[in-house]
Amino acid sequence: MADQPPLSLYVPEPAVRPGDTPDFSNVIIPKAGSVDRPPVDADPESLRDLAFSIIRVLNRKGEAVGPWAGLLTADELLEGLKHMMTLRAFDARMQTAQRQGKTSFYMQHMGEEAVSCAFRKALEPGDMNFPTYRQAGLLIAGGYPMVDMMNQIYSNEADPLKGRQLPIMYSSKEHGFFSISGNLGTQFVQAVGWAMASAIKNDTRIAAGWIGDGSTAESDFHAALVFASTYRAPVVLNIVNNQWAISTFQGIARGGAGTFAARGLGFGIPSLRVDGNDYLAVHAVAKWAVERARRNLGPTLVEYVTYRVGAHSTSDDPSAYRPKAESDAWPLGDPVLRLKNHLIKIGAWSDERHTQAEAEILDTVIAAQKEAEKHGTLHTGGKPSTRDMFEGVYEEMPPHLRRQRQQAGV
Amino acid sequence: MADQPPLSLYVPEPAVRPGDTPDFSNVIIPKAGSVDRPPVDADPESLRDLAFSIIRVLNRKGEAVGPWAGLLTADELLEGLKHMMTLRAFDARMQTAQRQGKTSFYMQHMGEEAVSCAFRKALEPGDMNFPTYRQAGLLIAGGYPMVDMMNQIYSNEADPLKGRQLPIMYSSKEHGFFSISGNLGTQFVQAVGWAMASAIKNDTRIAAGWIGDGSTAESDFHAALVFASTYRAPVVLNIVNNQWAISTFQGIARGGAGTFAARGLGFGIPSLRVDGNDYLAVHAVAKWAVERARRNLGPTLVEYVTYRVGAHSTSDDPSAYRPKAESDAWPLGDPVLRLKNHLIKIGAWSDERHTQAEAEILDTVIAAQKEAEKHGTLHTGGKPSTRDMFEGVYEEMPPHLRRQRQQAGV
Amino acid sequence: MPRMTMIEAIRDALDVSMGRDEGVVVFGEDVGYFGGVFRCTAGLQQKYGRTRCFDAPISELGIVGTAIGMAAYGLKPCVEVQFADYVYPAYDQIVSEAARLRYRSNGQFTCPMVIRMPTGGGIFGGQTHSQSPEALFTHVSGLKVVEPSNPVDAKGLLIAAIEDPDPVIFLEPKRLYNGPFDGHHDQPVTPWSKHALGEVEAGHYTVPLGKAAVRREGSALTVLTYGTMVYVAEAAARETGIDAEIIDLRTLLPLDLDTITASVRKTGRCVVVHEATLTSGFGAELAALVQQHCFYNLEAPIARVTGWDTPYPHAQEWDYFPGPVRLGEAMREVME
Amino acid sequence: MPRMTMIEAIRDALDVSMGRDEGVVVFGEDVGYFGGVFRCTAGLQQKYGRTRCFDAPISELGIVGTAIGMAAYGLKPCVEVQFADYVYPAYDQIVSEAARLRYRSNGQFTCPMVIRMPTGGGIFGGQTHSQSPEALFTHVSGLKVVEPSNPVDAKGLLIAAIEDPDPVIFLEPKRLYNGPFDGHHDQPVTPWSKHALGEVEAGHYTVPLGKAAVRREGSALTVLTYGTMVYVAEAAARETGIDAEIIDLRTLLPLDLDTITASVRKTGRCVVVHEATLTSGFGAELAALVQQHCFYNLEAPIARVTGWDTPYPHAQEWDYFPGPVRLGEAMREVME
Ligand SMILES: Cc1ncc(C[n+]2csc(CCOP(=O)(O)OP(=O)(O)O)c2C)c(N)n1
Ligand SMILES: Cc1ncc(C[n+]2csc(CCOP(=O)(O)OP(=O)(O)O)c2C)c(N)n1
Ligand SMILES: [Mg+2]
Ligand SMILES: [Mg+2]
Repeated sequence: MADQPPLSLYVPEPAVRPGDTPDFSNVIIPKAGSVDRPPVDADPESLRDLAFSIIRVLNRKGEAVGPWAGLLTADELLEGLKHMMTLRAFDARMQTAQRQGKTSFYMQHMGEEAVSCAFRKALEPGDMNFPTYRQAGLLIAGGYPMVDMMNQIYSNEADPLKGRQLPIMYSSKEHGFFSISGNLGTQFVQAVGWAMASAIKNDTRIAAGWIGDGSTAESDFHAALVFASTYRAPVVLNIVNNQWAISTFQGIARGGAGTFAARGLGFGIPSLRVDGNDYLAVHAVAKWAVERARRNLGPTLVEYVTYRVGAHSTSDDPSAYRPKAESDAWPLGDPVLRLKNHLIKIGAWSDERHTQAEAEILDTVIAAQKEAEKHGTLHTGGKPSTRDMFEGVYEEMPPHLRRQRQQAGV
Repeated sequence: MADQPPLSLYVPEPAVRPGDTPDFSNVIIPKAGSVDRPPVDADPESLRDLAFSIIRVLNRKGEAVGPWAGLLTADELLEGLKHMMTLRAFDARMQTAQRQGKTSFYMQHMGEEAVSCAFRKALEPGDMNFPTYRQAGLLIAGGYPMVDMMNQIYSNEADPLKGRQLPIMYSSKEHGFFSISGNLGTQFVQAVGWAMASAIKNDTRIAAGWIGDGSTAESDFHAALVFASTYRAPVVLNIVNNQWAISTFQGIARGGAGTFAARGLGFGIPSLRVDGNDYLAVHAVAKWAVERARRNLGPTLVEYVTYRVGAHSTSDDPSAYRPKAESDAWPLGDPVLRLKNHLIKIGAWSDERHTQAEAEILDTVIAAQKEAEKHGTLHTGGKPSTRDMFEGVYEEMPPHLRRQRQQAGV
Repeated sequence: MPRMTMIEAIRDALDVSMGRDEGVVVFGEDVGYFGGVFRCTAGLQQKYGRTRCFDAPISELGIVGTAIGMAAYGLKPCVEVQFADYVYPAYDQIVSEAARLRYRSNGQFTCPMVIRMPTGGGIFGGQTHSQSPEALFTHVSGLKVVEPSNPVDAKGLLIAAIEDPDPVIFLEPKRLYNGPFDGHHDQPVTPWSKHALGEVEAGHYTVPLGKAAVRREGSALTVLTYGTMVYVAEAAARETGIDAEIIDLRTLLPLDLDTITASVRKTGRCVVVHEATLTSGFGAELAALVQQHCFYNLEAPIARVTGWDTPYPHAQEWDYFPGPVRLGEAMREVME
Repeated sequence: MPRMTMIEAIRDALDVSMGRDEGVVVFGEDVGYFGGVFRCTAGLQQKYGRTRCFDAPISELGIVGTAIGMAAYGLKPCVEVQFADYVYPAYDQIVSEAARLRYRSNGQFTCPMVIRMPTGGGIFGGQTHSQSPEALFTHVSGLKVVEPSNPVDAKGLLIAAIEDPDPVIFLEPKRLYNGPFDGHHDQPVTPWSKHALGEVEAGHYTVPLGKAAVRREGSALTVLTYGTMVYVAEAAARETGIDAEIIDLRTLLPLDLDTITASVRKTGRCVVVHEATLTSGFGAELAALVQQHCFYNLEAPIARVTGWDTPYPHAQEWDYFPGPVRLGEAMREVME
């Protein structure tokens, strides 16, 4: 091999870094309304193109166009707008509460509100989500009380999880929201198992798994696809591609594939990409995938193309690894603004009503916050007990834990 | 959801089971010579069809046809035939030796000899294989002494691995054969790491990973594809699809995907399927993939379509889960016979010479076996020492192991 | 009473459980049509159908991960990992998920699940068919860890494990599948049909988790052990003539500390025996507990007789395996 | 001498190692451009280029699996797992592969590799940012396990670990990154710049693996500990007035048994302290060894002061954390 030029390692890098001008020219955005809407029982092979395009409904003029439009009434859209606005207001308050030392940690949804809020409305009672930490919209849109979310965030005496979990790692069986794990990816395959169980029991309920772009590299992602594909599990497998995994751009996880949705094709799983900042598109695609699952046609993989506008978490500062103005340049816009504009366009909404709604929502969030703070915040006021720490490791406390609890004097 | 028909779980089953008539009518076999041979630097997207077809060179008449033919001289082919015949004879002797109690365990290659024997000839000295337990052809075709293989199988005093490893878990750095792991899948991703290292060091050596159809379900397979795709590692990723994983047919691991090669497409990795029972086709595809790696064009995924004619191992009896005559019905024939017929067709071989070669090879194998047995077999004669058991856990033996060795009185 | 091997007893436990509770599902590699490489699930697919007993892809992560989802749904999955040596790909799902689900959701979601796996050596299986990883599970809060040593217990403990509301690691000493192997590898093993603990009650019964069994009463020293080593200990007691009290722990987590301390307080001497490697093995926990709770009764240091701190070798299997000779020597030393 | 935090000392160790040996490569999640979520690798990509320090996909399995391949090739990868709580997906690669490669290939292939990971609690990180999984590695033959407690050791041990010919698990007590936290969470922590062990030699030096350090000489009892608990022990000694000898183990595997036994033979009393859960924690191994080797010197049972056998809670962090009060009580009891 003496005449062989040497090898070299390729390490992908984003097009721009702090100091550079944001550049999304490589992101190809098809026109709203331009992607077909095939029947849910179409041959997966025939759906291949859907993994490489982006399904969009709202165009630049705020109109809902194309075959994926027309599923929601103005009232339903208004409700969706309010859910997103609520989530945003909630995020802002909790982010501040964390800065004020009322809790240890927070993660916000800025820019991604449409994904979880719109998806939730495609589900039926009894269906189960296996969410990551960035889908609180499932709870907001699912009617879970905000004050309970805050109690959890504050780890206070009313925390439904007794102070055991990191803030925002909510859990509500009743609201179809599986206990969040801090370990990335693990729940993607559990969603498949839950869905298999529903099929084994000849139930009608379906499951939805959630994962981030970066986390698709984890092993659980593969196991989920293998099992979902083999047993045709009634599950919707959602990838939220918000372009970043902490400081790591999506090119590292995606490698040479054109898209994350493409991963599903190697398993014969119908795989769709959708504009994650378009409430109508998210909802329409979710409906389609949920119907496939419900009709026992098997799993669907959905990639939501969106952008993480805020920091990864309260422990992170993105200006260290990406241009400050990058989020402004993001070509799919802001989900709240886009839905607002659409509602104005169809005459169901106005700037004034929006401002008023904003104020009302803020009041509701503040009221919930006051209520929650009565029960304490992380370092002050009511807190879960030391006994709570020892309970619930097992259904029945075994002798060694009883001894330890005694030793702790509680 | 009251009006919703219930879900049900789909569990894939092979078309036939013991007692049924073997049926491979669902296996679509393209004509030899019918699949294109694109340039190695072709756009991966343009290679998509190669993941769903089967590259074949030898046709039913024993002719080498099409764009993948013509790479090997008659002498080289003859050498390949002898490698395969040697592996087959070796297998038969060792299988019998296990039955005679000379060792604890054996695994044979019957029907799959072409895959590892032909692949080996596409490599250069210094390249590294990360094999499974069913690629001993890499050693035979790579010139590793048969007697050393047998010493390892017998765990005798001359065992290069000092009795520490299960039979057939060979290791030879010099022959580009990485230490086999009994844990499925683990080495697929290590091959990628080795290849990345070669690229980091601006070396010219490449790596080859090996995995079975069933084992593609393991997490390591996914990690390998993610890393290989992201860093464009100079590695050939080989899937040996021999239709079975112990008692489990390939439909369980493959799920709804058309082929195993299709898995690679979701990563933008060129993915080819090849007739694994066709020495010429295997070699040609291996050459192509190795050249891609060597030219720093990145990874290639190759699926070898073959059939495991024998039992999974000496611990297994396949008549419990598949029709006895299934292997006779396998439409891609026998690799030894096919190459033999080709060599006869081109006038480089004859039935007589074949019979004579068979006898010579048997003699060589028997001679090696006699030589090996001088050093002992598992339960009789020379054996590795108890000291060998304590050595090599670390480069330098730490105090606690020294204490234990003393305690053991050695 | 029917006589059963340990394999038959395990199969019977699965059969009884599947028959009583439609929520019990059984899957794993080669577990469905074929009935498992050790035949523990043979016949179950035929009897209960393909959606209750089926083959899984070769992904221990996927097997355990989907089982967790099923358990959270309300089923009672009992999955097989083909050899304990292959459990590691599922380790994250077990440690981070199964073990923590009840706690972190404050009981909203639970994980009633059993993971069965053949464990231990003595079959010339080399380093990937011989491991005893129990200590990697006893360190994990939220798990229960069970290891039977005979057909009667295997059936009763497995039914109890399946009915338990929490995740259970169920280790089956494969060297005992067909008879009570005592470490004398050059001698034939009595089949279970000739052993009292091979007489297995038909139908449903349980052996409670968390309770040890005294296999041999004695006054000279206490042997704490489980699985295959129970018979090695019996042989060593027989051969040394030392009047050992042999305790078969059966459940390692939660541990039956009362039975242990009562015995050591009586005998004043203790030997801990397992096949797993020494350092940070479960024997360390046993020794730590015994010295803590019986300090003033102990007349000699607690000895540990275990596999060496090396991978499980192939050719040197019997040098590695802590057999009756090695154990006997340790017992004699502790008696001095 | 330069004063460094533990983060700076670790970064310096990587810098020195990369500068001396071109084979040293560093990668992991967020490790490249950004320099790691704890900033331990900041500046290394800029200095050594993208092929020697780079971001990895979020796959601990892939990070460790590729590192094993690189080590077998001849490089010396030093990879980061973002939190020790996230090591489990890589557990199979570590246990079945890295730890066994030299042995099973009879030295043909080796695995000189370091896996760094922040460990321990005290930062309100909840159950997935607080774990101390060291005992899950000390049970694995073929691994070395290291945990420094200060900048001087962190640098010297990390360089030694990178130069070691075998795989090393390198646990970094994250609560010590910025100062010697002693468990008094309501009081400010002294920064490393004000601590003697924050004075870190420039350039290359090593602290040998397998050697403990006596942090405080004493005659009344021996405290065996490592990581954050070293300072908790110092505080407890100060506050109880008990003349404790405090041993900072630094390397858990292989263990410096000589230093341990010498001390316990002198003091006759022993307390073992760690943050990990009690059952099958590394403290069990320490207690088992001490009672075995120092039985006739012991005047009281060895006590273990550890995290409770529950997942690491969020709100109850300080009830869980074995602080100086709890340790002080145990020390008093052992002195009785
Ligand atoms: C197993 C595991 N590894 C690493 C981490 C640390 N971590 C937390 S979030 C994160 C990035 C996840 O990125 P992505 O999946 O894209 O989700 P996003 O935060 O963008 O929603 C990382 C690496 C973790 N929580 N779990
Ligand atoms: C991690 C792991 N799980 C399970 C096994 C047990 N096992 C050994 S071979 C095998 C089947 C492998 O099938 P395949 O990958 O198709 O390879 P083949 O034997 O057909 O060559 C199984 C399940 C193992 N060795 N390692
Ligand atoms: Mg992301
Ligand atoms: Mg196979």
